[in-house]
Amino acid sequence: METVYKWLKNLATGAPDWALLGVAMLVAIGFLLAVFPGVFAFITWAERKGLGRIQNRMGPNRVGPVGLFQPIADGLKILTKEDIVPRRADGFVHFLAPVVAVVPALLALVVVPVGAGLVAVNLNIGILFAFAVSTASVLALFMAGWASRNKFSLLGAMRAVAQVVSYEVPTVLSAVVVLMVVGSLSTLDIVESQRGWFGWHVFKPWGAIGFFLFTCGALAEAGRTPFDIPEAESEIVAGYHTEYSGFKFALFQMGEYLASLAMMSIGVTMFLGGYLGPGSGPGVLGTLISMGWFFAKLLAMIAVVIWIRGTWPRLRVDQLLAFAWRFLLPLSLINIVAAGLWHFIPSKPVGWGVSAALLAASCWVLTRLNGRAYIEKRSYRLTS
Amino acid sequence: MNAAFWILAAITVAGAVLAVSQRNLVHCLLALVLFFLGIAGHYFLLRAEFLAAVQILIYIGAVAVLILFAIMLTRNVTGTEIPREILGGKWWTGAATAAIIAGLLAWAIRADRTTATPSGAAVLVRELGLTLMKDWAVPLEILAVLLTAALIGAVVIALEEPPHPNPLPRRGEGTPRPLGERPAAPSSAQTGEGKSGGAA
Amino acid sequence: MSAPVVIETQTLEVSIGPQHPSTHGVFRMDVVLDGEVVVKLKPVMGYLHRNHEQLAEKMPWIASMPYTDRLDYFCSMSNNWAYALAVEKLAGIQVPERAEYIRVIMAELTRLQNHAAAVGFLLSDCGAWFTPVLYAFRERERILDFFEAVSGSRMMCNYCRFGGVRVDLTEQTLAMARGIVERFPRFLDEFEKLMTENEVLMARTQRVGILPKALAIDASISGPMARASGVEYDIRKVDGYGVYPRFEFQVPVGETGDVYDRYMIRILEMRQAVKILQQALRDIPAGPFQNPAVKLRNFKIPAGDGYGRIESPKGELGFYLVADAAGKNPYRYHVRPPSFINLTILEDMCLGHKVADVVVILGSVDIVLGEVDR
Amino acid sequence: MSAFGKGLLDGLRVTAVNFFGSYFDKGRKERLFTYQYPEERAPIPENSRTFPFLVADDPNDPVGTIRCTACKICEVECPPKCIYIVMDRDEKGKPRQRPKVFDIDLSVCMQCGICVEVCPFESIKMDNDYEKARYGRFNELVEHLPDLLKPNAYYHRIKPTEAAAVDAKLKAEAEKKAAKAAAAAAAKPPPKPAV
Repeated sequence: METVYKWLKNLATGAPDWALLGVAMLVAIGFLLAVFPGVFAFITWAERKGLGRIQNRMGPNRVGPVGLFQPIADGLKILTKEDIVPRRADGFVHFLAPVVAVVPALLALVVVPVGAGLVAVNLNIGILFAFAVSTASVLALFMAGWASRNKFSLLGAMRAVAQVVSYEVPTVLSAVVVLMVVGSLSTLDIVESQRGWFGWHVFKPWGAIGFFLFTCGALAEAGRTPFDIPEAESEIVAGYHTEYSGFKFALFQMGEYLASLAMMSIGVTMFLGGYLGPGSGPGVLGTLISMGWFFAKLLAMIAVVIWIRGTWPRLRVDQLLAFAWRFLLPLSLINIVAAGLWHFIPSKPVGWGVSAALLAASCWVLTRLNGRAYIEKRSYRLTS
Repeated sequence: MNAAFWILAAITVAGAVLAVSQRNLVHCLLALVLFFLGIAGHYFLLRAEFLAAVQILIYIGAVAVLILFAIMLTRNVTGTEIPREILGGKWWTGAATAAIIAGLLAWAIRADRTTATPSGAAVLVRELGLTLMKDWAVPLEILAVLLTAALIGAVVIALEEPPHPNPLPRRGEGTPRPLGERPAAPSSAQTGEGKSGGAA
Repeated sequence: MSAPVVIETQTLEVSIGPQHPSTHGVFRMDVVLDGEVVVKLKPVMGYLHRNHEQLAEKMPWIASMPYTDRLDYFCSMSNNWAYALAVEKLAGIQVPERAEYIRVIMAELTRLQNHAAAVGFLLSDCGAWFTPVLYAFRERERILDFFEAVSGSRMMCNYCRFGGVRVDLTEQTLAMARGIVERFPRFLDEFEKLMTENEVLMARTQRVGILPKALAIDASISGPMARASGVEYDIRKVDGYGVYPRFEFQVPVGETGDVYDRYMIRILEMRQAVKILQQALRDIPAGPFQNPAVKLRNFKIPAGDGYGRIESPKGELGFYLVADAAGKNPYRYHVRPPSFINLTILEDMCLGHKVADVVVILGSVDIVLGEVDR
Repeated sequence: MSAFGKGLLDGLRVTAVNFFGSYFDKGRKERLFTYQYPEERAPIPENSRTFPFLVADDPNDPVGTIRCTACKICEVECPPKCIYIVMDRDEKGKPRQRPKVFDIDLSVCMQCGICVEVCPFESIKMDNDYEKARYGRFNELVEHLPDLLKPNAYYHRIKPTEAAAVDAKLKAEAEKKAAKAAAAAAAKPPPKPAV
């Protein structure tokens, strides 16, 4: 917003300040509303196509070149669908839930810098704001599940609440590491701190573990495989949005995808250097390149998410929660210690080594403690 | 005192009133969330963005969800109408309490001589952190120890191995019947290493 | 630690099915849940009842053959064989050697495609988003193409006849079968790499839905389910019907009897089936493929009763037939459907587990509702 | 324990191989095994069967040269009883050895092919046309005699080997019949008919 504001000020000197500010605000909001739903439409296509190819299918290929217009066709179809509300549903809450699902996701995107200096609102508490609003999405899930008066929905809602609450903790703790080292909550500061050769936080031991923790948490909060139990289609039909159809269903889908986009964007910002990359910098060209870098990283993360969805089974509820409380949470606490060591040991190689060793050892211990409960080696007799 | 304040105030008050007047527990909760949001909006208005974010994170993300859990665990989840008797016609007691508290607060604000006007610039998180770490270090540490103890306790409870869900068969635990047509004995029972279990 | 606080909670009665993504057809489970834990489960069957047995008693013997295709519509070839075997036992019909080999080839190919699809669906129930199913279907497609080339139909084969089979295998179709058998181990390797050692899968399926050996025997569970529980029972070995005694193969047996064991037993059985197929395709003799003495029309059977059973991919599939003096149609016609009997044990396996486990356990039973409800 | 996660990574490798492999899938349907239906059709094997049809020898006079003699064997043997036959009779009520009505209810037919197997006159055969969708469930799905009649050339086109074998058999039978007739004409005791 500020970039647009400065740019407008140079362009139209003399115009009243509030008008410039208003225009800049509109441009920033319009950009968000145009780009991220666009990306959402694109990734629905990419997901279907990618899953198709993974599964030896073609994926959508009828509407437009290689099926690219499929999201438009889907949208049109879903808009013309009948909107069904169960008779005994709580009408108002049922109506409100999809809206509540979309808004926090969009709000979280507000603080993400998509290019050099391109952030809709540069809050000095950026990351905290993003986490804060994204927690509100759990309410939407619960509202939907509860208002539908469907037992599958209710089960889905319960699972969603339990899951989001559990994964909130390691996710935030994994972010704390970055905030600690950078010393700022502002997303722009966080990105700028990652300048330099291999400066991305993911290339540091605590960053790698933090990125892993954050990705797990993000997958869980966005309800993606292998943590997609709130809407596990083979178990509880469609979870909390079982009773939604038509546009409300589309809103849920959008909210869900936007939430995962928001989490991924924050992940890119915090660990993958955000918009940084060769060629990004000030000036129009540099800004465009930096945007390109940001979206390239975002899409790479989404590709991995799709890839995982096409490959792994999902965990069970108790295993999921156990994974959060017994593996991710201790690891994230240790990660904070490791980052502190890294930060305060003056000699970098020594700090590197110490924190890496600490993390590796704790990973090993934790997997050993946890893995045995569930997994055992089997052998089979072959008789004649 | 601008329009934003009045709108937010209206939302906050409406949320508060709805939260105590609704008869459906979940509706109450949602109204409460509205109220929290209104408060967060006020913090934003006062340029206390950090406080606003924390308000959302803790009150909506944690407290409301905690209440949700309570509702889901204790009450009839599918039909959460609470009977009117809980209010029991004693609403005026509550109203009187509210009035007294409001009066006390108003008096306190009027009597307060310190002029804590918003400074214009946002309160920097760094300053907040430094204040907490310097001036309030001891209470903070006590709190931290308390919370860490709680966290460790939670982890310990979670680490406790639940009994494996292995239901006992209800029908027959009897000895296996000999199968009539089975050949004399499995002649060459050999142990084949199945493709299994890399990790254990 | 102290005893956990018991909170009085409302149990939730959920009807899973008859329209549900993972009940494998129109099957319903009345599940009573305490939170997510199953405290009661009642299987409700019969949504696909088609009166198969009664219909068969009103029809000529041969006319039931196409209906047996529709019992377990994944394995019509072995259903055909079981019915033909029962009639042949009853009427004392000799089957030419080539026909026996053809039947073995068909039955083992059926086993391959059924097991591939079954483990695929099981993994899909675990939440692996259709990838294993579609890999399995890729191979199954080839087998079905082969069935179509031989019998004319992909699933409703209607292939066996009393005293033989309907159509001979030509050199061309035999080459097709050899191609499938050659490819299949590669698919199995890929599939195992995809899933067998997947930690998530192991966590999901190990020690879930345990069926103890004694209970498996008492409830007359058969097929891969019984073998996963450690029951060494395979009708191909026990009865030695057809030409199975000539082939060298082994029967995999599990120990724990949980879902993972059932999964692994199916995988290992596919490997053994490939072995049998290699031998059968190598040794198949020339000769007639149909006993010329058996007429198709006005087929009569001397009075008596007979029970023919085979090891179908799902378990012991048996046909009990009684012929009266007229002998024109069955006096009594009874099917012992493996998936129906394997399903009776569902509640015992599911109690105490989560909802998510119920669908996985159901998937591991490998039911086909056409057979359960008949 | 160092192997923890190996299975997960192996799985990812398999799916990645399949993902990229599907782009190098040359015509052999090695990975992308689906047919893009209206443009691309699966090859139909010769044995493939869908619904029955009636063979007529002369395409110009299908009703006159129909092989069916309205013997009603298929009607009796059909397991779901989807065939309905009325024999054609002339004005005096004398049977004409051909069907007046021959209906097959496609909604009942289960494509088993038993009618083909029992037919002694090689007159009913299995088609392999699978595009039989109709805009109705009742009368639209009943095929009458004109719909069912297809010339022998069509049979040869869809199932060349089978049709050739049938033709050879019919020819041999006709020759045998002719020989028998000739023999009968030569006033000899008739030999036992061959089965």
